[in-house]
Amino acid sequence: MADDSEHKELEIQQPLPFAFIHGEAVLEKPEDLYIPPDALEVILEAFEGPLDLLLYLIRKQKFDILNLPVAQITRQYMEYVELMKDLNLELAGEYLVMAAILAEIKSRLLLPKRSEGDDEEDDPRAELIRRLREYELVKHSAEELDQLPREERDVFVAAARVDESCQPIKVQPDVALQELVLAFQAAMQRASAFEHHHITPEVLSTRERMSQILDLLQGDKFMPFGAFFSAEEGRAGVVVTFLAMLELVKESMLDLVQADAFGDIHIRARTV
Amino acid sequence: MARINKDQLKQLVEAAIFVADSPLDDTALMEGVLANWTVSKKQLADCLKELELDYRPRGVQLVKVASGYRFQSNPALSPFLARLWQEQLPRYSRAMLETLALIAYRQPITRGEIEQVRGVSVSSHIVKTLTERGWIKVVGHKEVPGRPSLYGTTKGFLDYFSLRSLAELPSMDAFAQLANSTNSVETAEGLPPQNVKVH
Amino acid sequence: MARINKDQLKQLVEAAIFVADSPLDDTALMEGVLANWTVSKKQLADCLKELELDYRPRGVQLVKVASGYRFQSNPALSPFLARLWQEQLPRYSRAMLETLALIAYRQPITRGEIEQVRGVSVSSHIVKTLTERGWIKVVGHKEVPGRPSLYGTTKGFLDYFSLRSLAELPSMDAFAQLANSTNSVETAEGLPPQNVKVH
Repeated sequence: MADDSEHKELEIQQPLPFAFIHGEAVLEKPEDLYIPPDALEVILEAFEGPLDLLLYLIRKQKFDILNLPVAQITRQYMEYVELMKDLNLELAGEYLVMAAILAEIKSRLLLPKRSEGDDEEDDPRAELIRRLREYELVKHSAEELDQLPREERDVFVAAARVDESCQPIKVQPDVALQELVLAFQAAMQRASAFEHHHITPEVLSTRERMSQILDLLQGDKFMPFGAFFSAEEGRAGVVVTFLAMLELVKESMLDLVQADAFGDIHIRARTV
Repeated sequence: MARINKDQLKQLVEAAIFVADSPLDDTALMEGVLANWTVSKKQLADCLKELELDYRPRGVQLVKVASGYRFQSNPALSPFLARLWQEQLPRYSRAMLETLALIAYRQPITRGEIEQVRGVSVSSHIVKTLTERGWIKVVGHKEVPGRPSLYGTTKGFLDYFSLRSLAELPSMDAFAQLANSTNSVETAEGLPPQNVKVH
Repeated sequence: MARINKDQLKQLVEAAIFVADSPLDDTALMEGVLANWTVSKKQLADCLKELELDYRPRGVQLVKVASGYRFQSNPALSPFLARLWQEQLPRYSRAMLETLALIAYRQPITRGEIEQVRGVSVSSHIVKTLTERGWIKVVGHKEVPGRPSLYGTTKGFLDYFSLRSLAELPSMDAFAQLANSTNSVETAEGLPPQNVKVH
């Protein structure tokens, strides 16, 4: 019965063949210390290190981890290590370090206790037991992590394509008014024409009006002079519009036509 | 081969089309995810028809394209979904800012006139970018050989800079002050001069 | 801001989650596709709940993972869906899983600390692979000689395993208990370095 339950436990932890020897699956780790020599390397590789090997030996012998029989475990462990050495396997340093730790614990247990009491702090096994328990938890957690549903194996992310009418939004860069002003200043200075371009607010509004007038005069159609003036703008507006028109005429961009004396004046953009 | 019921078939076909990297056609479905089941062409066609109907009122829809079936978003949602791929465009170059400034201060102005002041040619890209942003537009043509376009700023330009009219653009008098405070302005805006790239 | 009716909201949220390149959380939805609409947190939560219910009997399902909502295939269908990909599933070695588990449960943790617990050295290959998969990242440096990197897990790790937070990891309680009962970190560090530094 004991064998059976142990068998089950091993199978749950290791559902896959433990190792292949001469093409045959070995379904569990070796029953006792006897290991077929050609399997040793494979078996050694199946352990994640000395703690894993120790855990295996402890579980195998059904020892209570909290009451670790260091002498027996050390003997078994050392026999494995000796076997590895005999076979000239490249033995990871970690296994030798663990052997040294076990030997030290064993020798300290042989020394007479300095005082009475069962103080765990004085038990040379305490640190090893703590490490074994911690490693066992890590090992268990890694197995649980492996069982979690995961992408690529258990779940696949569902996605739809965005319709092709969807164009990515482009966020335009911000421009500060100062940047604009400084850019103008820089351009004018570079042109060495700074002193020839006295830009005043009046001229600017005239220039703005020039653009507006041209914009209204699309094509070569004539528009009545009066259409460019509105009472709401007041006297200043009238002056700006008039100055803009004069400027446009001066720059040969505008034709002013008066058919009769005192007749309506018509305006159009000049064409060649 | 095992039988599969209608609901299971629908689930499997639906999931397959959703998770596949590219559209799946009848053959891909039959020989792929349905390979272990007995499914007739008619059953598959009915299943796809039902899925198409199921998704018609939803945000994504089953469509058939050249290489098979795929789910894609309802076209009506495109303007909103666009926000998922928002892209920050790089800051404007010095050439761009100077061109804009010259158009603002010296409008109506031709490209040739801007080039005269700047001493270098103005790339079509700059004019295009500023036009697309809705800041400048062609307001007329200068009656000289070639009838070059005359550029001016738009109402959108004034709105962006919170100006009621161009008259509110800082005047030359203000330049001197600005020039004095240039360093502090640049620092405050986190704009070391090398950030203003010349293309 | 404009109002959006319930059906439109559902369509938009559904489509956005389907077409987005990565999971979307409440904030991403609110500040992204829903930015132009007046939508309360409650309305969004109700909408997501309804979508979750709508899809429950379907082939794909709405799930919440660490970085937000996404649609994913019903796990029952995976054996069939796996046929869509020719490549072998990535397999993870025990060494990699144990390293990942330690980083997940005991973060932030240095490579040296992982080696102390596992009793063997951690290969650079493992750290590199886990980093490249986007599952772990350097979250800081421990203020001890050599300033070793401290590793933690990412949202991408939680997403991959369909977890919303680290608290959903199995055995989280067992780790907390062990840490409390033994002050494990301090004791482990008290070990002479030669215990684990033999390569």
